Amino acid sequence: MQLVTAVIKPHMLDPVKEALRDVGASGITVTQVSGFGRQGGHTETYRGAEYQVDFVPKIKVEVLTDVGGADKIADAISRSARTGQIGDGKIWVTDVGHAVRIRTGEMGIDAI
Amino acid sequence: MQLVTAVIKPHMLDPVKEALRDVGASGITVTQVSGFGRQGGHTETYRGAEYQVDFVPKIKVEVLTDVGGADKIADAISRSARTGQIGDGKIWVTDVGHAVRIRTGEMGIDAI
Amino acid sequence: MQLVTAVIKPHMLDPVKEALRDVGASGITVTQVSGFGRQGGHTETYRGAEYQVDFVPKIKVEVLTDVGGADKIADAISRSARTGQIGDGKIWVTDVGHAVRIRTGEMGIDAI
Amino acid sequence: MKRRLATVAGLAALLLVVTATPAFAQDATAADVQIVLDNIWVLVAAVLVIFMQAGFALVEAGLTRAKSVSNIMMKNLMDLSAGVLAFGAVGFAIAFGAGNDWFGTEGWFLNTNHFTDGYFGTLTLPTFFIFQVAFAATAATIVSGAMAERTKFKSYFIYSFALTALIYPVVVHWTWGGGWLNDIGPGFTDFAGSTIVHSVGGWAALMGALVLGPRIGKYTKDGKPRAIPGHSIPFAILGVFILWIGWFGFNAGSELAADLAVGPIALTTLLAAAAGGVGGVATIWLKTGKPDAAMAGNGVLAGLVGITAGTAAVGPWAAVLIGLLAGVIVVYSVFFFDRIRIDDPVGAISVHGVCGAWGTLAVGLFATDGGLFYGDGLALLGTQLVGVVAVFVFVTLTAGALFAGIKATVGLRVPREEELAGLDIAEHGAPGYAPDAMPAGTPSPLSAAAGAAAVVS
Amino acid sequence: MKRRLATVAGLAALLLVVTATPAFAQDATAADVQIVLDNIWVLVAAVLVIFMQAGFALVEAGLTRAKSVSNIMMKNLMDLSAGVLAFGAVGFAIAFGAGNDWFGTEGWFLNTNHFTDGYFGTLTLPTFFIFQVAFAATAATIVSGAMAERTKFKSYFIYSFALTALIYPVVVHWTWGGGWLNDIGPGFTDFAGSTIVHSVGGWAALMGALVLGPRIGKYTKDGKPRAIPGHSIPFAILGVFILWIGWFGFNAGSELAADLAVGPIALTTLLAAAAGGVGGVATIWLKTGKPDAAMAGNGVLAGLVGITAGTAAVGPWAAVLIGLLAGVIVVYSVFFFDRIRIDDPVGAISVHGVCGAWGTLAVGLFATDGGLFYGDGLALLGTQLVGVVAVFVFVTLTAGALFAGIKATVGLRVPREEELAGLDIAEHGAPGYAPDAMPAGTPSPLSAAAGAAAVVS
Amino acid sequence: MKRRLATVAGLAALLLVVTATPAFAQDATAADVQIVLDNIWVLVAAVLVIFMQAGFALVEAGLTRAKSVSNIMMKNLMDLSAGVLAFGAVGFAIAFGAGNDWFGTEGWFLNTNHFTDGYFGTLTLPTFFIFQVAFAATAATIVSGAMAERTKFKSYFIYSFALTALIYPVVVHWTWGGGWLNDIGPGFTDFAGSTIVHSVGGWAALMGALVLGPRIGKYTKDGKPRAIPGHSIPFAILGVFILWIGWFGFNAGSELAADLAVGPIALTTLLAAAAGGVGGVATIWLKTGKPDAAMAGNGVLAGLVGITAGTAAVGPWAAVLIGLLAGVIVVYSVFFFDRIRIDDPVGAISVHGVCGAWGTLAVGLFATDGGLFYGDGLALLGTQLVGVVAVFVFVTLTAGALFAGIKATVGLRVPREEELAGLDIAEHGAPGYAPDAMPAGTPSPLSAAAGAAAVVS
Ligand SMILES: Nc1ncnc2c1ncn2[C@@H]1O[C@H](COP(=O)(O)OP(=O)(O)O)[C@@H](O)[C@H]1O
Ligand SMILES: Nc1ncnc2c1ncn2[C@@H]1O[C@H](COP(=O)(O)OP(=O)(O)O)[C@@H](O)[C@H]1O
Ligand SMILES: Nc1ncnc2c1ncn2[C@@H]1O[C@H](COP(=O)(O)OP(=O)(O)O)[C@@H](O)[C@H]1O
Repeated sequence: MQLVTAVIKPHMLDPVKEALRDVGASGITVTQVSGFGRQGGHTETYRGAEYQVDFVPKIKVEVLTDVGGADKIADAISRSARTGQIGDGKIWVTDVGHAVRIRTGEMGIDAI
Repeated sequence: MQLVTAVIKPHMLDPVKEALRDVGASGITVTQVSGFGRQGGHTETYRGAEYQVDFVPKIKVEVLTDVGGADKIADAISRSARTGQIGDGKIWVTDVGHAVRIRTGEMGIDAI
Repeated sequence: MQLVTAVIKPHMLDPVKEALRDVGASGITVTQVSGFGRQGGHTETYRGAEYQVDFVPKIKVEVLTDVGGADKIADAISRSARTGQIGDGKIWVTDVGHAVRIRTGEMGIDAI
Repeated sequence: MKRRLATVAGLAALLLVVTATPAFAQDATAADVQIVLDNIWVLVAAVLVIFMQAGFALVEAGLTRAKSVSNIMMKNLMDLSAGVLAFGAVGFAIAFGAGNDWFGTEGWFLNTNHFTDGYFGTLTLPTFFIFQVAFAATAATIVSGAMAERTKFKSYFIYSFALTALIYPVVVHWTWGGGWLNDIGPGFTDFAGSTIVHSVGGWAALMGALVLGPRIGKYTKDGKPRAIPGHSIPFAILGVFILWIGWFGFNAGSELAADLAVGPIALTTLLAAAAGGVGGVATIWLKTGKPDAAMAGNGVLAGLVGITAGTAAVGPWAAVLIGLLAGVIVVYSVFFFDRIRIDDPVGAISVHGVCGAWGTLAVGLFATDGGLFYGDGLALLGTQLVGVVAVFVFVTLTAGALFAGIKATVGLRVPREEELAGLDIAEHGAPGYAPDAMPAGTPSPLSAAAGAAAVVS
Repeated sequence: MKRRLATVAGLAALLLVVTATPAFAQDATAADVQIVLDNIWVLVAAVLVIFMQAGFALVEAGLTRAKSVSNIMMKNLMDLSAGVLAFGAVGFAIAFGAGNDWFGTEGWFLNTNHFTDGYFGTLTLPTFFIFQVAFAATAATIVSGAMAERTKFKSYFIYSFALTALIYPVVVHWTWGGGWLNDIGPGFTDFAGSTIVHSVGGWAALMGALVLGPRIGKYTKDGKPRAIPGHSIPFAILGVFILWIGWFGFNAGSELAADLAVGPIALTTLLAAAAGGVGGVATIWLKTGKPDAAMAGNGVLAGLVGITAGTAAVGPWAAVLIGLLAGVIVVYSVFFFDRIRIDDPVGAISVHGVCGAWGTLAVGLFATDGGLFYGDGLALLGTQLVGVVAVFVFVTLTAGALFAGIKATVGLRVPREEELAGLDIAEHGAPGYAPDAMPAGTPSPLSAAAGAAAVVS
Repeated sequence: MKRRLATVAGLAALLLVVTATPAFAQDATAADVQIVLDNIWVLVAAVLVIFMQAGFALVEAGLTRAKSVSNIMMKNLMDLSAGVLAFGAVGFAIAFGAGNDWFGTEGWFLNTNHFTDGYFGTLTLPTFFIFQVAFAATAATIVSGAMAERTKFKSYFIYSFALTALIYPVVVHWTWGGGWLNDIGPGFTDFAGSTIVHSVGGWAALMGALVLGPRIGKYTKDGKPRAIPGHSIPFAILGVFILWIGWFGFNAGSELAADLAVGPIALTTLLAAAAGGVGGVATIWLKTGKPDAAMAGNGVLAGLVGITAGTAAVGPWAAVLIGLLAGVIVVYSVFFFDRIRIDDPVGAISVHGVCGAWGTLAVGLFATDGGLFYGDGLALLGTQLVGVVAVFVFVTLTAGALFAGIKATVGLRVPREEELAGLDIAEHGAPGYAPDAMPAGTPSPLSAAAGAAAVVS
């Protein structure tokens, strides 16, 4: 099995969710994160003092899939999360040794 | 070493924590996440308009362990997080190349 | 490629960010997490009743890098996040199969 | 433009005739002005008392969890709304209409043929009603906090209607309405309602919490109470401030006239509140080592409830003592109810029920005219005790029956799933703190941030 | 010390002379005291009305998203600040100065040579101005909610200045200022401003929302409205409570004197608010199965707006009916504007515009003197209709032109990126809910927790 | 029921005798009614001033971090509670009791043998005390904001007691109490306390912030100030609204009587606040390009503090100017103190200390009777300067000694770890914003969401 992880722009979560549903992903786990990268942060001012906010809000999406499915999923995310502007984010894939569905105790590919 | 990751129901965190303590896990890292899966979301209404909330609050639990320990830990989580109802969540295990304890710089299994 | 993950004390995020910039990391993804470990929690009292808060706020830092870079990055984090007191946190490294930059579709090392 | 203002004035004069109140012309006498002043002052006081509804809502919201915050706010808004109608239609007549020693039987729907001019001294029916309905709403809303986080909204609505229309008015008739408690000994003395308003609310809260049972998770398997911290101390303390200032209307307005007695009443109110705050914080500080914010707030409120009965009957020193002791009592009372497994998230039973009783009895001790400590014996104290007990018995029985009845019919408690998830979504449709919707219109996944609001099962 | 208090008294006496008001000595007559009482009461009422600004701010903040919360609060604070200056300099003269049937032309800058003693009956110029400026600020601030989350701060500032200085005062001159609407039929009757204040605000809000267009994400591609839940129901309901008590000042203070008519006015106000709350919640409950908190709040406000015109002209039963129907109307009106793609996040158009019109017409139905249902025919109702329509036409034209003008020059709407990220950072420099800064001084990365505040693109 | 109301009236009459105030019967004279009106009005004003405590609490809470929010609320609640007792027991006698030119030496514990009828003109002792104690609490609470997020609760308690019981009363005795500042030149003029209340608080805040040192992270290693944004702008602006309306009680109530001078006082108060808001926002907007919400709020408060001294002595134009300049001054003053490394999270020193001084001096410029710009020379301005300087010297010395003494004994500042983690848990036991407890009773792990509350080390 494999785990596809993506860091995307918050307002692209909706299209990504749709795209994943379309390619048959059975589930998603989503986390609010903050990103630092080429996109850069911005400056805020409070009571006349400036300060730099380096981090930009992002959403992390994780999808567990069987080995064959990872490419399809990465591809679906890549297409649906793209705005073409800096800060669209990254996708990466890692190997997963084994998986369990807690409710039933099912293992491996059946767990997903 | 291995990393055991589990996505569980928020109110099962307490029993999972106890179970992990019992099997000797030295530490846990916990993240608030939102899940999308079989469990489905729910409909809310605000000022008369309905809207769909697809995501369900979940807790992600991560435990770093030596290779031998992963099964025991996955098993402990699986047992303690189970309610038997849809949405109990998943557990997956990934390999970890190396680990460091920041305080001391200890490496590998000593770091955990 | 590899993914370096670190769990650090919240107020060490600033120095870690600087250290990572210094060693040329192109980006970081940061998550608010809660940790349970040797450091232990603390007791709170509310309206005269005591209760135990087991979890301590932590920050998780993730950096995607090419294989060669992981050590350098782990080292930079380790040095910059260290206060020498219990609870400084952990660093671990996992292998990443492939990576994509969403904006361009670039793959592998170019994606980072 | 003067012409038009004249028109307006003419219209107003006309209206005066229409509403059958004496018109004041250039030759108004001092007595006329005094009557207007009485009415204006009591109206201003009534506005302060109505503002207390916001204070109650905030205290209750602050000391409970975010996932049911809409529910608390709604209960407070709707028991005022429904309460005004219920008390106007029925409750006011039972309380103040002519009848027997036990309840009024005339004057339904604010009937002006019954409540004729002069019935309320210098106050007009509208003035008197507005002031009194604010008190009725206070009695009702006290219960909301004790039953927080687990009661069906519909069922609360029914309870609140019944208390405002029936239970509270009966107690009022016994006392301010001229009923039997005035005939016991030197006459039961509860100037602004430590017992009549606050204990009624407090004892109803007791029965509500008892019939409902504790919130899921409030007790460990071995029965030990657990803390369930409130989600917003700033809301709670803001609520305390609002209640404090509202209480000047509550107590000083209960003079039902603008005269120089209003000042001393306001003074005892202020002193007791301050002493209650100091007493509450000192007690919890000594017991646990921490000056708990929620308990400090409870202390202030306990002091205010405590002085309410005797505010016009005791001197400044007594006010400080009554408040201080109320602050001490409320802490021990909260511990007591926690231990006997009555889960009262905001301390309403202790603040309003217990300290209301204390304040009423304290009149028997400290009243400059009739108090035990002023050498006037036990007559007044005994009378006060009779009143406290009578109201306790009446309210626990009737409110107990009411809650049991609701439980047996429409049900009182939400399903377990709903309670775990919080009442806001299931009862009212949406979370009290919605995460910012994403640009596309879907709310962000972070429901959790403001307190985990979705249905967990 | 007595000596010094005497000094102070002397100074005060001196001041009295300076400000050219009659001094009251030991031998003050009852009429003198009545004059003082009139002024004190109207000032207290004015304070209550000014407090309503906080209520509006909270309702609007609560029903919109966290990422623009500073902006809402600032708009409410600054339209009061700028409004006081604008209305004092220009608006007050247009409204109340001598002139023609359409607008005043004298009395700029609160000119005491124009507004001489007695001009406002027993009220002094300061008293009358403070009361009136609070009304002007109310009219202005109503718009803020309907235009929330997408309007440039600078542009709102310009609008608010223009409304307070020019548009609102003209409508006031037509009516309270003695203008043409007093000469139609039996005379247009709008005691405290259902139309004059609330509909002016509501119709301006309509034009603002129309010219602006809906928020990004409010409508699906196929035009169906989506819910964008507000970020804090407790803020919204606290705001409703504050508005409710403020309204006692609004309506009862509009008597412009302390007399016994104040009580009946307060009573109709209270009853209509309560009935509005019940009507609103019942309607939404029946329609969707959920007693929505925001709609309950809108219901209370609708009842209050509805009774404002007839508060001194109708009886208690009519007040209940007017409020109840306002509560029903507001729900359907909100649905209506949602459907026709006018995005009003807080329901300002429905509450103030529509229910203001309803309340004004209701006078023609229920006025005990002149109302259709009291057998007095259609004359008053017709007059009310003329007033409602005239104000609608005038405000939509002038406010429409104003917003179109602003749009064409400085622009009305923030850029898309800014709207997505929320207005607080781009317009005001910092988020309304800043995450706790880390010890090192850098704010924590969790900007997202309190509502995703950074620039997304 | 009439029978019973009679009973109540009898009781009240009795009480009137007991409290030794003249009873008003049917034959009350106009002078009697005026006396009652004086007392009622000043009591209502006092309630408004006490409400300001909620305003201060909210402004301070909003402009600081979530992790110490309970602490701020508690400080504000407890300095009122303790302050009432301290001022009643000791402070009031020092301030208003007979004595010498420097302080009072009689009338401890509100001794009615000393403060006999007529001592305070037409006001009764309770009325006068309640009004004055609200001022004392204001002076005390100003300091809370400047010392926020790093002061031990216990130590704040001690300070607050000392200021209310000793330091503030001495300054009051010098002025309102009849002391030496009345004998300088034409007499020091500070109608409602720009210097006497606000500067006393502001200069004490200065010494507190100085002795404490800045918050961890407020300055970079090279000494540059960093912004530490407040956690809730809506709280802060709500606080400003509450303070604004409370100030009508503060200034207009300081007339200490109900007369026609109250209107002009309220008018200058309103105008200065509005102008202060506009001045503050314009200044920060021009300087940084952003209309900062917190600074707008500070501007309004600066305008209010500025007008407080001259509210009864200057005309409307002067009020606008004084407010506008206060709005400008406060921005530059905040920058100044930031630069000289005095960390005042809420701007209390600038708003109350600096603008209090400005307002007091402005009387010397703008007073219609005695002001430099009215051709009356420098005598009054000089006197005002003497007062400003005298109070500055006295307060900085005594408050400085007080804080140094506390620091040397019980300690003033919390340990570094506690400050990093926030004061709420370590000082008060629990976070101000607790995450919703999980069903099992354990709070959720997300302490972080509302601002990282656990002990980091
Ligand atoms: N090396 C990296 N490791 C982990 N996360 C990264 C890395 N580089 C970028 N990211 C994440 O991806 C987000 C977008 O990256 P950024 O460089 O801003 O733009 P782009 O994706 O267009 O190259 C960042 O905000 C960060 O969350
Ligand atoms: N393929 C997946 N990838 C990542 N997370 C998943 C996946 N499937 C499920 N999850 C996570 O597990 C949670 C529970 O899954 P769900 O399908 O609802 O029930 P069950 O675990 O009983 O099968 C989801 O809310 C989601 O967080
Ligand atoms: N076995 C583990 N698995 C996952 N996370 C861990 C593990 N042990 C520790 N952590 C994380 O690291 C943090 C610090 O660990 P702790 O044992 O308290 O101190 P130290 O890092 O000094 O050994 C914990 O709060 C937790 O978030």
